[in-house]
Amino acid sequence: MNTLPTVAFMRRLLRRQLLLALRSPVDVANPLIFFGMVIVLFPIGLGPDPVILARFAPGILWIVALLSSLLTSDALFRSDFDDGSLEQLLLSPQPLYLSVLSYVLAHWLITGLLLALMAPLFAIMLGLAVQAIAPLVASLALGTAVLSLVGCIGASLTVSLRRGGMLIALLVLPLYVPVLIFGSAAVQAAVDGFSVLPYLAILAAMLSLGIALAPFAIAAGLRIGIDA
Amino acid sequence: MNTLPTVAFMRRLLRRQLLLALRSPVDVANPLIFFGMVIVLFPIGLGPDPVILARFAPGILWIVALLSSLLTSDALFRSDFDDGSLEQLLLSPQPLYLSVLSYVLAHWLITGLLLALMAPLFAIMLGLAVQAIAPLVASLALGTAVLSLVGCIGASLTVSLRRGGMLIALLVLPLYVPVLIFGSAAVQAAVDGFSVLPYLAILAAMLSLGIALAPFAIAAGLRIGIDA
Amino acid sequence: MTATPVATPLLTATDVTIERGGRGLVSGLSLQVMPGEIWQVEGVNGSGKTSLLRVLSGLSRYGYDGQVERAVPLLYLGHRSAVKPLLSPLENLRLHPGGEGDHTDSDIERALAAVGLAGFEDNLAGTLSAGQQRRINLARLYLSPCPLWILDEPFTAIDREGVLALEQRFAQHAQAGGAIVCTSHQPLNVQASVSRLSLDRERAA
Amino acid sequence: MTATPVATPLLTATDVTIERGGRGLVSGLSLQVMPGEIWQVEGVNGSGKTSLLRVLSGLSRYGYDGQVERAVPLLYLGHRSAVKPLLSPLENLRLHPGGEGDHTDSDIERALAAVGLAGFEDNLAGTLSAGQQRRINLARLYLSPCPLWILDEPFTAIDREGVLALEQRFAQHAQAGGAIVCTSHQPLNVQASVSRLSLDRERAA
Amino acid sequence: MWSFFHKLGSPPWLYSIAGTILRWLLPITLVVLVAGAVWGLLYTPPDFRQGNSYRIMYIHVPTAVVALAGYYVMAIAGAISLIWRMKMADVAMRAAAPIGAMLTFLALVTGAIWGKPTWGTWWEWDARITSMLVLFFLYLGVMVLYDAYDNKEAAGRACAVLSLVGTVNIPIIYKSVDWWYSLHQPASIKFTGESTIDSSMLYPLLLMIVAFYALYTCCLLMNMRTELLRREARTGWVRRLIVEEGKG
Ligand code: HEM
Ligand SMILES: Nc1ncnc2c1ncn2[C@@H]1O[C@H](COP(=O)(O)OP(=O)(O)OP(=O)(O)O)[C@@H](O)[C@H]1O
Ligand SMILES: Nc1ncnc2c1ncn2[C@@H]1O[C@H](COP(=O)(O)OP(=O)(O)OP(=O)(O)O)[C@@H](O)[C@H]1O
Ligand SMILES: [Mg+2]
Ligand SMILES: [Mg+2]
Repeated sequence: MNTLPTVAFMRRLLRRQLLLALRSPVDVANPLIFFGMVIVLFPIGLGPDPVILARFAPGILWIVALLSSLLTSDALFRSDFDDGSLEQLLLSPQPLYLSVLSYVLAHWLITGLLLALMAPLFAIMLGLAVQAIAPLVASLALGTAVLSLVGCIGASLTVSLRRGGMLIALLVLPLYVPVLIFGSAAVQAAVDGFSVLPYLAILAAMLSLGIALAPFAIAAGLRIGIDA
Repeated sequence: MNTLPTVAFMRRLLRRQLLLALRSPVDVANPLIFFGMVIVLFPIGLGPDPVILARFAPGILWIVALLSSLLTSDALFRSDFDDGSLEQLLLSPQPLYLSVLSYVLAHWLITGLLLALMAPLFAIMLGLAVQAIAPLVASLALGTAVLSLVGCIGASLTVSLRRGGMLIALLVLPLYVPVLIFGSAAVQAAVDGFSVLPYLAILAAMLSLGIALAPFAIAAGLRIGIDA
Repeated sequence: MTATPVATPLLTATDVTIERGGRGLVSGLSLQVMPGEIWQVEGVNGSGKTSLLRVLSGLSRYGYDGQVERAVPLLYLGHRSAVKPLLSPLENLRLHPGGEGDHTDSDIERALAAVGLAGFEDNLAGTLSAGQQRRINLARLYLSPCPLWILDEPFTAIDREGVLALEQRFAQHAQAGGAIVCTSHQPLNVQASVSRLSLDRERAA
Repeated sequence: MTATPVATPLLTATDVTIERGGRGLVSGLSLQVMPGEIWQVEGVNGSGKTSLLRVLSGLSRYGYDGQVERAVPLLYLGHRSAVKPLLSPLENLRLHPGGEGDHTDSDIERALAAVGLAGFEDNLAGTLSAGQQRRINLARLYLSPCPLWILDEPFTAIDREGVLALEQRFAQHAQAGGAIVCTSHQPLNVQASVSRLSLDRERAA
Repeated sequence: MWSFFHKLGSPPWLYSIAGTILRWLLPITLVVLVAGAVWGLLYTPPDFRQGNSYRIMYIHVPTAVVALAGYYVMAIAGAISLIWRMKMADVAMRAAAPIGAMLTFLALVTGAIWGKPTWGTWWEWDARITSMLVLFFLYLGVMVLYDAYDNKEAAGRACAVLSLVGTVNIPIIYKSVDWWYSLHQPASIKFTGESTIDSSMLYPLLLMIVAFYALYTCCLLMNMRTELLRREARTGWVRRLIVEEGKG
């Protein structure tokens, strides 16, 4: 039997997810648009005082990025579950740990990375200090990767539930808290002129921990979902 | 033929939606939990200073209520579309305008009204002034009804798109803006000791307009979705 | 039935042409469905049966040429079966969004028994097997007062006895003056004359 | 095939008992699937065919008693067909999450032609008809290197010619030393001996 | 040792041993609880700053402490059920979640009630309070996830995964929230008890903490017995049990 090398399979899955995303470009743009629109809501809801907005920009940007990531992670496995692709993935002879990493990577590329790259635009609109923009991008890029890992755990645990829509929020938001704290602290530190490296190092540590452990939880969650 | 009276049919649809919601009580609790959890994110993201939080409380509460309503409206017609129930609804001899109103009413009861009733708890946690709590509940109850109407328009327009998840946000958030403005202004007025009646009157006017017009848009959106 | 002077067609399609994705599926089809008739629409996969049935039932309102007139209320059962996994079979029918008739619970129970779901009335539909879920939908054939049925592969996932029972119901409905337009990849064994409409010919043309 | 001294079973089930929702579906079933065998699992709707197949394929890992041993990689095709509407048939197979073999595009095109989808390779699967979508999935029967197939109602929504072609493929697979466990509500017309396993008897017992 | 492990896996044995333990533990718990409460509420001097309102501490602190420990009980049970496939661990986890959530809720409510006279507000975004709230959501998540699954076996395993993920995160959450709070200029409010607690107040407090641990164990065992009966409702030993109870 000409079995498929695992790396080729991971690349195949990644290509599949990216292709699916590109086929409905709306979906790629959506988290960005959501990000932008919710950020626009803040001046409307909180009042347009530029000093206040600038002061809270790190927190606002991070909260909204977190919501964007949360809302997209729900759909990550759902359509694959509904149409039976997930059964096929679980039956496949390839190691599930790595397959699942491909999914997470695709999710991060489509939402986290794009968000991080778009964030400077909105940061400027909110009046974030210029020296904080690079740390914002770096912290978002690292932090959203952790969010993707954690979000995928939530997605895998709720995939077989019929209307999981917001249940995932309950499962996942408490776990997002540390990322939010260190992410927004990094940006705040940059605004205040302190070094951001310690914060980024902590985010990177969380990421390594996540990459090492989360796929096990995701794989277990998917197996449970298929069985239920 | 013993045709069904329209009012009986509306009641049937309403009962159906409520029963479906109660069958997965998680789904009823979820917008509330989401509301609570996202509100917790704000102090974490913005810092725990009670004065600042109290000052932003009206805006924060309204933005989060709006997001809760938005995120639940997406699912409103989707499962009915996926399993073919929507085809049956469109073929039914009953007036679609009224059927659609039942859906909106169910959505409001399950999310908007419950949110309004739960809001005082979170308002206290954010340190909102006591005299603003009753206006908060009233403005949320009225305003979320408008949000439900508008959200259903978005849901009907995106129902046939495969992963509409966030596209609806794009369509609907701009229309939410007036509600957000008057809703949070009502609460702010109460905090500042002014009369809230003008704001509530405007929200009520929006609601009447919405009830009169939105069902047409929703019905048209559903017909288009089925055809696509 | 009382004697009607001239039977009027329940469904009239005049010169219907359907094209999808640049492929002509149906061209210039004219069809009159009279009371008592059973029409079986045939064709290979992708020949346009579903597309035609959706046009006939009025679900597709654009994307075709020609006229379709529906003289009576109709019942359409499609590939997707409008069954809510979180409701029991009984509730599914009691709260059905079709809204074409007012049925008592005992009516519904009788219909469920007729499709072999006696004993499953109160299980959640989501826990039933594929065929049982389709049967919930088919129970509407024993409930609906609509004279015209448009059925898209009603026998999908149904076992042999189930198919026999449905075929009997078809004959009964035709005898009572109703009409049926249906698709199926298996031949229909109905105690009534079945007119066939093949879409393959059209496509070849 | 080269002469093998003793044929080993591809799948062995020992004393399998399945219960769902308080109903016993399968009790004490023992089964050996040898190379070259075709098993048809029969039973009325809700008799437990799907449940059994999911246990045999390893998708259900809990909720049953007994042992199941799978000696070789297997291909499972279920009620849901793992087809992405936003990908073309070609892409669906090229990027399939099953990941059991490495196929070139021309392999895939040949398989698609074999299931009658020549000419549709590059249409989005979502625009194809119900039967055509099922066929995309069935193309894996022409691609997969797995010797053991577990198929849950593979003929759903497939037209008559399509069924004939699949039955030929079944015979060919069995001849080549593969084995098949499948369910179908229609009798199988295969040029090979088909063993039947009826679940109705079990339930009655 | 092995046989003990084996016995733990047997529902009837667990049911009866839990019953035996309860018969002893429950009265002792009640005695300690009453003793601690009486001592704390009646026989301690009023606080020089807070007067009598501080006495709610005798409920607040034990609930908070036990609520935290309860999460680890739940997670360990979850780990056992995942790794050794032991159904009884599953039962224990299921039984632990609502008790933990209830205790967390009580800690929050008593804290809020205490906050009103001491701080003048019901709620304060203090580090420990915030992380307690997050803990409450973690508990809620486990309970809601359990209810969301129709198949209770799957529900048990899903919750086990979730609570394990939670254990990795709880220390991180605590550390980060603590740290978050010190990053922002701390508000003027501090827990009064922290260093100044007098030994006359401390001993009844310790007694109450012990009592709450015992109470937790009792509730856990009782919940487990109910859950066992519900799961094994159709097996022989439960039927026999019902018959015996009926006779006795
Ligand atoms: C909703 C509000 C509150 C919550 C959620 C809360 C939560 C907690 C938690 C989690 C602990 C820690 C247990 C441990 O260290 O293991 C604790 C201990 C304590 N709390 Fe609260 N608390 C609240 C309000 C208050 C208030 C208003 C006071 C008094 C002014 C107070 C006084 C204490 C004291 C004295 C202790 C124990 C001593 C210590 O460990 O430092 N708490 N509380
Ligand atoms: N999660 C569940 N809870 C309760 N009952 C279930 C569950 N899953 C399956 N069942 C029951 O098990 C029975 C067998 O289901 P299964 O899908 O195996 O049948 P099947 O033989 O494949 O039927 P079909 O021919 O309709 O596909 C059904 O009666 C169904 O009600
Ligand atoms: N939205 C669309 N865009 C492009 N092509 C379409 C679209 N909808 C349908 N088609 C094409 O129309 C053809 C007929 O589809 P239809 O579903 O009517 O077939 P069918 O006869 O019902 O087949 P089956 O027996 O498989 O159910 C298919 O070849 C399909 O590719
Ligand atoms: Mg069709
Ligand atoms: Mg089946």
